[in-house]
Amino acid sequence: MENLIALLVGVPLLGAAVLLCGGRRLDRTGHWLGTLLAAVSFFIGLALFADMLGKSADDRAMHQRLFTWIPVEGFQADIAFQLDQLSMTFVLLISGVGTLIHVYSIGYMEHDERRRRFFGYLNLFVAAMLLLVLADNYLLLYFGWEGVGLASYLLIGFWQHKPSAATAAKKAFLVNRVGDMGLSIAIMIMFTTFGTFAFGPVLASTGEASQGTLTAIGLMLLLAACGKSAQVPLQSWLGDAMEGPTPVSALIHAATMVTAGVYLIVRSADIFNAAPDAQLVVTVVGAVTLLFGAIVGCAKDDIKKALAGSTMSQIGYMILAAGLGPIGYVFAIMHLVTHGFFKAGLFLGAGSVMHGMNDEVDMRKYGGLRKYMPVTFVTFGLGYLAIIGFPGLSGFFSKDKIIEAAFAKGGTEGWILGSVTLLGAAITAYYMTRVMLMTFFGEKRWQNDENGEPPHPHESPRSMTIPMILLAVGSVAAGAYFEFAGFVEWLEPVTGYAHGHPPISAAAVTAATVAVMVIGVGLAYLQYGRRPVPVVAPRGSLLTRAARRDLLQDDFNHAVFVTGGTHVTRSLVYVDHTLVDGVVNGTAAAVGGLSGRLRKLQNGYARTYAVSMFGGTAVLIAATLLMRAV
Amino acid sequence: MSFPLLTLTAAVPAAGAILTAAVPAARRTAAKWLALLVSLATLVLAAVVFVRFEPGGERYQLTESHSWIKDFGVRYELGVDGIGVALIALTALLIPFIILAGWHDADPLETSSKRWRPTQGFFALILMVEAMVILSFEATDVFLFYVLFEAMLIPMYFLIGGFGDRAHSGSDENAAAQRSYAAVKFLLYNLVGGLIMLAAVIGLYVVAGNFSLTEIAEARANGSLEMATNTERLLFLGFFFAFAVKAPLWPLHTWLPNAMGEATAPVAVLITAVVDKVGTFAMLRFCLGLFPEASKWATPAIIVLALISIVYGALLAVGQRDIKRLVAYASISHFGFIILGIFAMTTQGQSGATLYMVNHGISTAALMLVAGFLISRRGSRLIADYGGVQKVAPVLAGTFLIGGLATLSLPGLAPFVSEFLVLVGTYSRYPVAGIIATTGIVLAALYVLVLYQRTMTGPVKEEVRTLPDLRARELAVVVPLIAVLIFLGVFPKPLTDVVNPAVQHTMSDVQQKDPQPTVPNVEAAQ
Amino acid sequence: MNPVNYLYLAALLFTIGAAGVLIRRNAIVVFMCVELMLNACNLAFVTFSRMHGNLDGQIIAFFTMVVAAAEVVVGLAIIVSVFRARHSASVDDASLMKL
Amino acid sequence: MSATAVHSLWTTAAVEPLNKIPAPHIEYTQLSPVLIVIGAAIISVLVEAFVPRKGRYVAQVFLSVLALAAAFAAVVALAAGGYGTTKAQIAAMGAIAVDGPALFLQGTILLASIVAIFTFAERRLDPADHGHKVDSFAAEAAAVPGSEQERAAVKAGFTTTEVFPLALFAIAGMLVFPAANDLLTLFVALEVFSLPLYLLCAVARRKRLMSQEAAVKYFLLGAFSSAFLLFGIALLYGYAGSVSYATIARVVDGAVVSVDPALADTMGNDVLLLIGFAMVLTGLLFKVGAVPFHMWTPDVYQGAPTPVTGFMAAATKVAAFGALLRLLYVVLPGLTWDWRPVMWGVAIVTMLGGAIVAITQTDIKRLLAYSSIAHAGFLLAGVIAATPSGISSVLFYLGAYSFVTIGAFAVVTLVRDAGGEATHLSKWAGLGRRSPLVAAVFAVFLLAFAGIPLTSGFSGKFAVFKAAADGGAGALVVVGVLSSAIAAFFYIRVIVLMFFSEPKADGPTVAVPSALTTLTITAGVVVTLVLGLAPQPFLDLANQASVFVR
Repeated sequence: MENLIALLVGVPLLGAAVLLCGGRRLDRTGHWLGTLLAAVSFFIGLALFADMLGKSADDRAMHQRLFTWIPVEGFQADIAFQLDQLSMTFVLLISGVGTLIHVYSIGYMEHDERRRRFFGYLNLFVAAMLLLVLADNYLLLYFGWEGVGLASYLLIGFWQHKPSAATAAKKAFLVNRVGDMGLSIAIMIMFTTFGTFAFGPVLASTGEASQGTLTAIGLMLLLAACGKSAQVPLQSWLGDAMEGPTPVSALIHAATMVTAGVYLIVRSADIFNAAPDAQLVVTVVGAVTLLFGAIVGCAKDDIKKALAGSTMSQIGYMILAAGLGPIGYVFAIMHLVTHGFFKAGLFLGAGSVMHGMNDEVDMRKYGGLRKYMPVTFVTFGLGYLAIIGFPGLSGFFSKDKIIEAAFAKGGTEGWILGSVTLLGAAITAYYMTRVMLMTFFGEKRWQNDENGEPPHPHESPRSMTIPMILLAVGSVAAGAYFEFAGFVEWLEPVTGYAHGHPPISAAAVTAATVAVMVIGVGLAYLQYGRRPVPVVAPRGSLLTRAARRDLLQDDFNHAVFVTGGTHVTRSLVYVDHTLVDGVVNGTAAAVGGLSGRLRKLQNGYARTYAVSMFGGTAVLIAATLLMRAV
Repeated sequence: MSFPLLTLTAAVPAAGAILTAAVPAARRTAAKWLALLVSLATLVLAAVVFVRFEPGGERYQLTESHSWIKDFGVRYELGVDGIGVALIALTALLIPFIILAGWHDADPLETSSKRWRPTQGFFALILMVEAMVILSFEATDVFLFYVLFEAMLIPMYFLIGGFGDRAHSGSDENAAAQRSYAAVKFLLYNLVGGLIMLAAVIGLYVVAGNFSLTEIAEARANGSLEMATNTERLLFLGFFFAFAVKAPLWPLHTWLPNAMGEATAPVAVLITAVVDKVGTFAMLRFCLGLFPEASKWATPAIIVLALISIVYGALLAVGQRDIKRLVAYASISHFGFIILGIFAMTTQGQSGATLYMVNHGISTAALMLVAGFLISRRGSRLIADYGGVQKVAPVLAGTFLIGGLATLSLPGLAPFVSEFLVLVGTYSRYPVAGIIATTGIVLAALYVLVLYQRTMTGPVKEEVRTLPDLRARELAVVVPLIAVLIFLGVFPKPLTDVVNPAVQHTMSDVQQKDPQPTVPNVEAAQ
Repeated sequence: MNPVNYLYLAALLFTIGAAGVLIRRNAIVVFMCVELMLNACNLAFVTFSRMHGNLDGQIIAFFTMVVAAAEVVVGLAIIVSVFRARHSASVDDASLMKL
Repeated sequence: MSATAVHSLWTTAAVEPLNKIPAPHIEYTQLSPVLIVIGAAIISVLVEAFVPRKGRYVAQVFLSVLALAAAFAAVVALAAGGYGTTKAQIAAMGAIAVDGPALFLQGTILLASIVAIFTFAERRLDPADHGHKVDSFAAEAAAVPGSEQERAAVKAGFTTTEVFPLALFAIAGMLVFPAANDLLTLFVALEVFSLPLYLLCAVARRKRLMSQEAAVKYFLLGAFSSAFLLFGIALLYGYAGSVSYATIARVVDGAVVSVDPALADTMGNDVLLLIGFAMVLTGLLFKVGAVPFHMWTPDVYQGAPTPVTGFMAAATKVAAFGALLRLLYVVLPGLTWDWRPVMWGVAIVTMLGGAIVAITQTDIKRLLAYSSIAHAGFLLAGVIAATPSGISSVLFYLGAYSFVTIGAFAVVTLVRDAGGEATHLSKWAGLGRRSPLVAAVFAVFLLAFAGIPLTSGFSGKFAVFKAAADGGAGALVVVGVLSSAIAAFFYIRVIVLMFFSEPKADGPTVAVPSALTTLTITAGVVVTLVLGLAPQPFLDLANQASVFVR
């Protein structure tokens, strides 16, 4: 059974290879092939899942070792896989949602002449992402880690002819590279500390390493996580990443890739458990990001950017939970999965809306769409309810648990984190309601497209609606299912679990959650439900304007890194030319000048030559005598 | 004295060079094919060497030794260790592609006279360089190595100065002037380095009495050859200077951008991917092998210079407007990594450095040759003159991207393996240096992606609208290189098996042990 | 008297000759100064020969004269041909080649 | 008073009764090379006198080549007969030493001269004048340039076949110079080869004014220097009471001390010794062309007929260095600690001076002149080593260098335009495009000059520097390395000019030479490459020849 693990990665990888090298002759069938292969790996995943359920909770982990990747004295990097409950969860999420989005893309990319390549990239992504979660050592994980980075780069920049897309892609890759730096440094520290970087030995022997080392490793891993999961301070790329086709935003920048950071932290649980300082930083980053994302989400008029902000915020929840240690890990993952469902659903919904509105993204130019695209409306609505944590829906369960855990952290920290999460919940409710209202309710604010055509919204084709429906089902049921099917017990052997005891009763927390949710919805209704929404965005408060610009984060980056960097490189180019090169050329010139001057001595007059001879002789004599004298 | 395989590997291209040069002016194409066949034959021989070499065996294998100039204590001594084998393989592998890529680079212009035979000369010179480079990887006699180290400058010089890139901005005279400036700069830099090395070589003779690498190393090991600390340091510096110019190491690097900018793309590849490797190779074999103490003494300074090269080269690459100069500065950054790995004096570092030499050779070849194809189409080296190429020539753009990704050492492609080894090896001895070096990977991403974005993406520029995509010949150049990159990225074992023992020898030369993990490793496997 | 004085004289003559070479422009005069230097040498030879009491020095003096004579032949030939070509015997005029 | 002192027969005669004059016995076999050449010279004078104009050229060329070949054969025979090593001895009553260095250098000089004579005899390069084939020498050297007389001479197809006897005399002198074993012979030999050279410089066919000017400068300065030499000899004679090397050496070592109070302030007076030594050195360094006695070199090299320049540059250097070696190693070994520092200085300024000034030259012949100065510096570095390996390295270097030089100048004779040889560098632009072969050959010579490995230049340079370093002159090696780096620059410049710059429209043409010059150039290339690739046999030869007889 273990030997199937490699296939999980191999099948989609094969698909990518075939589709990318296949050439035009695959244009017809390419997308089907891609979808098929994604599905295949999903079913393999299911098979393994079934097999895993068959075993007792403690020996569910499977391993498969292919070959030694980098054999160097004292440095063994294997291509080897490890499939335990944690990986399993991800495998199912990735391949499952992945397959759905493949299906969705068939319709969505129908009119794009480079659809084959798009599917090739999607397969590549699935393969890389699976490699990331299946690796049994940090270096192989790094392989997958950068692999998804590449896929995301290619997909964000899929419409390369749009400069904005190309820039966004580049930005995403670069910011991620900063994170990757963290990961590679973490691996180096591990290697020098433990002499290996395989999960097993490293995590087993954390006890023997010094506090400082572990903290260092933890922080470096966090840096990596921030890069991939768009956490403050490396979150800036996610918003721009929405330049990519919507299925990409749904799969990579909502459901799966951006959650890799959470995976990394949970996977390294032992390290963090032994490094409280690192954990604290993790929670802080999570808390900050969840507010940051939420605030940004409130201000955006671009529907995808609003959702992107929400994604940031939700991942903030997960990171925060992961930072809480054993009381949080499980719920981090749980929220991750449910979020995977509803956020993917929301994005697909948004995509379908844009599809109907000739790719208009500005929500202020929507309005009253619910009658024109009922399916989209319903599925989107369910996703909406799920994310704001409407009781009974998936988001309710997962988020509620995180809030509890946050309080359970104990002490002032607990209170602070808890209230932050609550506040986050309120804002979430607010901005999601805002999206909902601006898009589907109120009167039409449609604008004609550039060639004067008025949009005529229509329901999307089957290939698009079916995935939406399935995801909607997921977003409704997943939470409850996990709650009652025992998600905690499922993951516990891997991540460990400690029941947290919040200072106030769980019931109270739940009540509070619902309350703030209602408040958020209410506020949004007052602002966007009652009065008409202006087509042109009002200037808005200082905060709003800042939030529209991602709270000036980009401006900061631009001012410091882009402009500053340009100056540095410019001046270095100058230095290289004038100084480094100048010194050499200067010497050459000096010798040349000397030559020119000496040359003048050769003035053609025999008597001058005689003088030099005479002088020379005199010097010779003097020198010889002098030698004897001294 | 067994069959002189090593001599043959160098003799074949040398003979081929002479034959190619002798082809009459009219039969240009014949000369090209001849050169290609010869280079392929050399590749076969190199493969034989690779196979015949037993990783577990003697340090130097397939040795040959004949008296040459006994007055100077010079012998014609050949022998390869794993590092040499790897680099010979690299050279023999790249040359056919270089020839193929430069197929039309030296076709004579209508104006030139009938007796002027540039094409024959071009390919003959390339083969001559190959012969000398291969022989210098085989030489175990310091003098023999020095002779080749210097002699190979001459054909390189004619390649750079005689066959410039036809795509240039400004008038022809201007271009010719710049070209000969670049060629002269190349020659003088390396000649000065070489001459300083000559002084050291002579000094070595005075001290040691002969030039045999093995004998001297042995004598040093068993203490029969004492070297005064200062003498050793001076000699080391003499050697290292020459190699640092060739490598090139900051601040001796400025000849490289000019040379690579003005030369045709294949020649640029020849410079950076093949010839410059002789410098780093020599650091590993001669600096560390002959002067271990001095090497250790100089390590801190060299590490610093290497770090500067890494960051500085990358930053300048970002600041370039000329595609080929950008690649040149990128190479400077990479050579920084190689030197860093060599002088980190850890197994991982040095294995990494050796792999890095090979991988950098292949990746740069891929990137530079594709860039060359692009440039030859549009007739300009300026990044600003391109845009949206991926729309009109997707395959070209794709291969270019892969080359770029290799350059920024993406996992799955060969350079990642070596770069990571170098980083780990460095970190385990010099953590700070390791961390500073890691910034290089971010900068690498920056210059590669900026280059790709500016040239390949965005709206299609008017001038590039008509560019054709890669032709069969060009695909034949690029595809195999990419294949090798991927293969070595996923399965570098064949290479590491050969390299590891050699690195162990070098480590014992400098009497260095790897730093042990602070936490004793609990059973490696679970 | 002490033969050493002849040496001083020889040295003096030699210096005068050298100075002449350095100062005078006319090729003929310059050449004559060289001859003067040669003769200074002869004087030195003869003196030393006397002091050492062997005849080597005197013999050498004869050789020197012969050589000097030969030099005159060659030298005058060259100088005269130059003079005929340029109508000037100044060494400074003959400076086509410089730098 | 020493028995082996030169011409002691005269001095003894003064005191001995007349009836027992021992006949001086001359070892004719050992001296045969010199005698052959001198004989040939005299015959060729007679040829000038009696053979009708028509036949002279052929007769002269035939005669000189034959004589030189015969002389070379004689040298080889002597060397084979062991006269270079075991049977090395001092011949002609102590006047001439026949030993390894002498034979080696004589052999080198003779070979160089043969190829040089070929270039003398070249008559294909210049376009035929009034239907007469002409060489690079004036129709009638005596005629005033541009005069009616000259035109008549040209019409009549006169040629200056006197160059052959002159050359032969010069060669004879050069053969004696490095073998001279007493200061008088040294002086006479010097004059014997100098005077013909002065004349040879004056007889160029083109640019006659420059040629004559070169002759004047060379003559005046040469005479000036030989005056210094002679005075130095006088002082040394005064110091040692003899001019024979052996005696002087012994006095220097203090083996002989005079008892005669009359000599108290001369005999063994070190001031005399040192000043005398310095002045003799002046004379030799002048011929070698070392800074600051070099200033004649560029002008003379430029003005003289190019074949003569090549001949001078090669043969004169060999002879002069031979004499220098013998003087320093045989006469003044006891003085090493006095002359070494001085020579250090000279060597350094020569290497650097030659290299630096050469950078800005614009005339190919002047360029080569300065390069020859720089090379003199390198050779001096080897001389200073003061070890047998130093001697052998210098011998080897001289052999290698002379062929490169003659070859290079021979190539210069090929590149011509309306005004004769086109020696201005700008004219050489793009030569590589127009005639790749010639350019390539010249490039080989330039690379050899620059000391690039696999050429004789490198082997020689390495040998010399190695010897210097062995002899403890490491600093000299460093300076030498630096100056060769500088020197490399201008050799490279010429190569750039020939290959990388576009040919000029009014550029010079490359004349197709006859077999003679072709032979010369080929010889140059072959020697350059052979000595670069497999120098060992020749190094062995030089080693065997590196012992002076005392």
